[in-house]
Amino acid sequence: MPGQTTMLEHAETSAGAMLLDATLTGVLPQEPLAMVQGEPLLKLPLDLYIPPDALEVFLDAFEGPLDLLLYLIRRQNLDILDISIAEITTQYMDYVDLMTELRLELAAEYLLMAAMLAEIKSRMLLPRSHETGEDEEGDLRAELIRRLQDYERFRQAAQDLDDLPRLERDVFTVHAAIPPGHSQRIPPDVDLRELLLALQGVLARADLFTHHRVERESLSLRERMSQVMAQLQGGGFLGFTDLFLLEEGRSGAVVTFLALLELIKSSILELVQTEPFAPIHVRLRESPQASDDLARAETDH
Amino acid sequence: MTLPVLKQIIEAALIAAGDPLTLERLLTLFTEDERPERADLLAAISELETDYQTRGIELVEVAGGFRVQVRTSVAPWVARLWDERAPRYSRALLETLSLIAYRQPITRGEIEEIRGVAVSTSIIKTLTEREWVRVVGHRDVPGRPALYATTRTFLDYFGLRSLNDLPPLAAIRDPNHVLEESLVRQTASAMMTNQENNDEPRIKHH
Amino acid sequence: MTLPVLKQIIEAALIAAGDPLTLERLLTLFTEDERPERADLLAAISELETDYQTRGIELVEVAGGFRVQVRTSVAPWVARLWDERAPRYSRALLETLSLIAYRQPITRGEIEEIRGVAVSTSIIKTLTEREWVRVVGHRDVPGRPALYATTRTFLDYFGLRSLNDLPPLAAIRDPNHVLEESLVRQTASAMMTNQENNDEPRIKHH
Repeated sequence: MPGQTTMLEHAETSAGAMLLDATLTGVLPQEPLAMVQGEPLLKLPLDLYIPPDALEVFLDAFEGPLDLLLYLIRRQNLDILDISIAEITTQYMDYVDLMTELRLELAAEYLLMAAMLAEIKSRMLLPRSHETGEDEEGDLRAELIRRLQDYERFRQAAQDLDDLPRLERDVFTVHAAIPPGHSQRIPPDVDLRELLLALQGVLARADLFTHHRVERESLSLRERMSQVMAQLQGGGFLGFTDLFLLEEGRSGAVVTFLALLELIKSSILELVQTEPFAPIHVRLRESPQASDDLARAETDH
Repeated sequence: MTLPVLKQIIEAALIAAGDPLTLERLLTLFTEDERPERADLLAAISELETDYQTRGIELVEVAGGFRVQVRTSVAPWVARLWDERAPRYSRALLETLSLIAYRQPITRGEIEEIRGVAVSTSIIKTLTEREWVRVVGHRDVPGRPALYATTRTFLDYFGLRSLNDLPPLAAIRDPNHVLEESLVRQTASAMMTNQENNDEPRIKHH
Repeated sequence: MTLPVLKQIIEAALIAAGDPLTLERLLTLFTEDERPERADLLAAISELETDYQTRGIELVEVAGGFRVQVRTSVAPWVARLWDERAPRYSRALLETLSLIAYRQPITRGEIEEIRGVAVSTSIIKTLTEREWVRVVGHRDVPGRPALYATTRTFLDYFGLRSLNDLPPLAAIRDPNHVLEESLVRQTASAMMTNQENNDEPRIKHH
C-alpha cells in the first residue's frame, strides 16, 4: 500500500505519538531529547512526571481506537493481516491503563474497543475443544481486521483529499470588474431584523457551552476600540492625549480610556514612554522585528 | 451594437464571473439572433485554453462548468494579496467528508461505525454550511436517519469534474489470502478489483 | 519554489484582485530577494496592456492603481451574467456579520469559537467587498490574525448613527424579548436625535 509510509510518518510526527513511545518504553527514537552538559539525553527518566494535559494532547492526536490500533501496528512495522491480537491487546491495554491511572476521561469508544480485544484474547486462551469456539474467535479477529482495513483506507482517502489542490488554499478564482456605467451585480438586501435574529440564534447556541459565553459590553466601547485602531492603522505612534477629544466631554473620555485599556489587555496596542513623565505614545503592537526597531530607537534617544 | 469577437465575450464572462459557468449559462448572454452554436462556443473555449498556456491564469473544467483561475505555479505569490490564511480542516472533518464522498448516500451512524468514533455535530454543520454536503433523503429504518451526499460545490472546490475524479480508494485485501495464498492468489486479486469497483461512487452529478 | 515569469505573477494578481493594485502593493507580493525593480514591474504592466488589445479584458490605470476589467466593448454581454437578482445571504454570513458588529474588533478564530463552526474565506470576502467590514489591525499572538470591525458604510446601510443604536446584547439574548419592539424604539430614537447629536463621540473615520 503506497500510503503506509506517510501514515506512519504522520503518527510519528504527532506530539502524542512521540509521547506514547516515551511513556511505554521510556526511550525516544533517535532524536536526543535535550543536551545535558554537552551530552545528548536520549532516555527519559522512567519516573518522569507527565503532566495530564500533555496526555490530553496525546489523546487528541488520535481519531479514536481504530486510529490508535493502526498506530500501534505500524509502529512495529506489521502488516494488518499479520497482527498478533495478544500483542496488540497488551499494548492497547497499557495505554488504556495509563489513562485510567491518570484519571483522564477516556471516551467510551476506547473502552468498548478494550472490551472487544479482551474478548478475542480470552477466547484464544480457551482450550480449542469445540470447533465452533475456534470459529468464533477467528470471526472476531477477521472482523477486527476488516474494520481496521476499512478505516485505514478512508484515513488515507482523507489525506488524499486534503492533498488535492483546492480553492482558498491552492487555487484562486478571478474577479475582473465591469467598467463603470454597465449594470453591476446587485448584492442582496439585508434587513436589520434578519441580522439580529441571526445573532439571537448564534447566542442561543453559544450559551449551551458556558465557556463560550459572550460577555456583555457596551457597544460604544467596542465601536471606540475599532476607531482607535483605525487611527493607528498607518503603523506610527500617536500621542496618548491626542486620542481624547475635548468636545466629547467626560463620557467620551471614559469610553476612549476603557477602549485603550481593553486593546492593551488584548495585546493589540502598546503604550510607549521613553522616560518617566515623558509623553506617552500609543501604537499597534507589531511583530518582534518591529519591537526590536523600537528598542533600538529608544536607546538611541 | 455590433457583436464583438465571440472569444472576447466568453473570456470576459469567465474572468468576471469567478465561479464556473456552464455552456448553457454562457449561451444566455446572447440574444436569440446573436446566439452562437455550441460547437463555436466550445471552439472558443478551447482556443482560450491554449492562449492561456503562457499566461498567469488557466482555464479548467470542473463539475459546475468552465472556470478561469490563477495558474497554480503563480498562486503562492497571488495568495499574498490576502490577509487571511485558508481555513485548515481537521482529520476528523476530512475523514467524515471522504466517507460521504466515497460511500454516499451515507448516514451519520454509518460514518461513525467505520471511523469507530462519534462524529461531532459541528463537523456536519461545517460541511453543510460550506455546501459541500447535503441531506438527500432518509434511510427507511427506525429513527429515519438523514442520508448525506456531496454537492457540486464540493466538486468545484476541490477542482473535480465528477466523483470519478476522486483519488482511487486503496484496495481491501482479503484476510484469508494469507492462509490460502498458494491456492487462490489469482482469484483473490480478481475479487479485490471487483470489490474496488463496487466501492466506486455511483451518484451522477449534473 | 522557482520564481515564475514576472508578467505571469502580475497578470494573475491583477485579475484575481478585482480591485486596483498600486505598484507598492504589487511589490509586497515578493520577498526581499525576489523583488523586481519598479522599472521591470512597469515594463511587465505595459506588456500586459499591449497583450490585452485583442482580448476581452483590458488593463487600465485608475486612481487606486492598476486594474484589469472587462473590455468596454463586451461589457453589455458580460453584464447579463447578473441579470438575475443575487441570492439571499446565508445564515452563516449574517451570524458572522452580527458577531463582528457586537464583538469588534474580533478575529476569525474568535468568531469560529463562538459559532462552533469554521467561517469560510468567501464570507469574509463578501463582507469586505460590500465594505461592511474591514481589517483594523492584527492581534499580537502567533499567526497575527486579522481583527475585523464594522465600517461607516455598515452603519449607513442599516440606518444607524452609531453602534449604540443597536439593541443591547442582553435584550437580544433574552428569549422572551420581542425583537421587533426594541428595534422600532431604537430606530425611532436614532431618527429623533439625529439632528442634535452633540454628545455623540466624533472621532474621525479614515
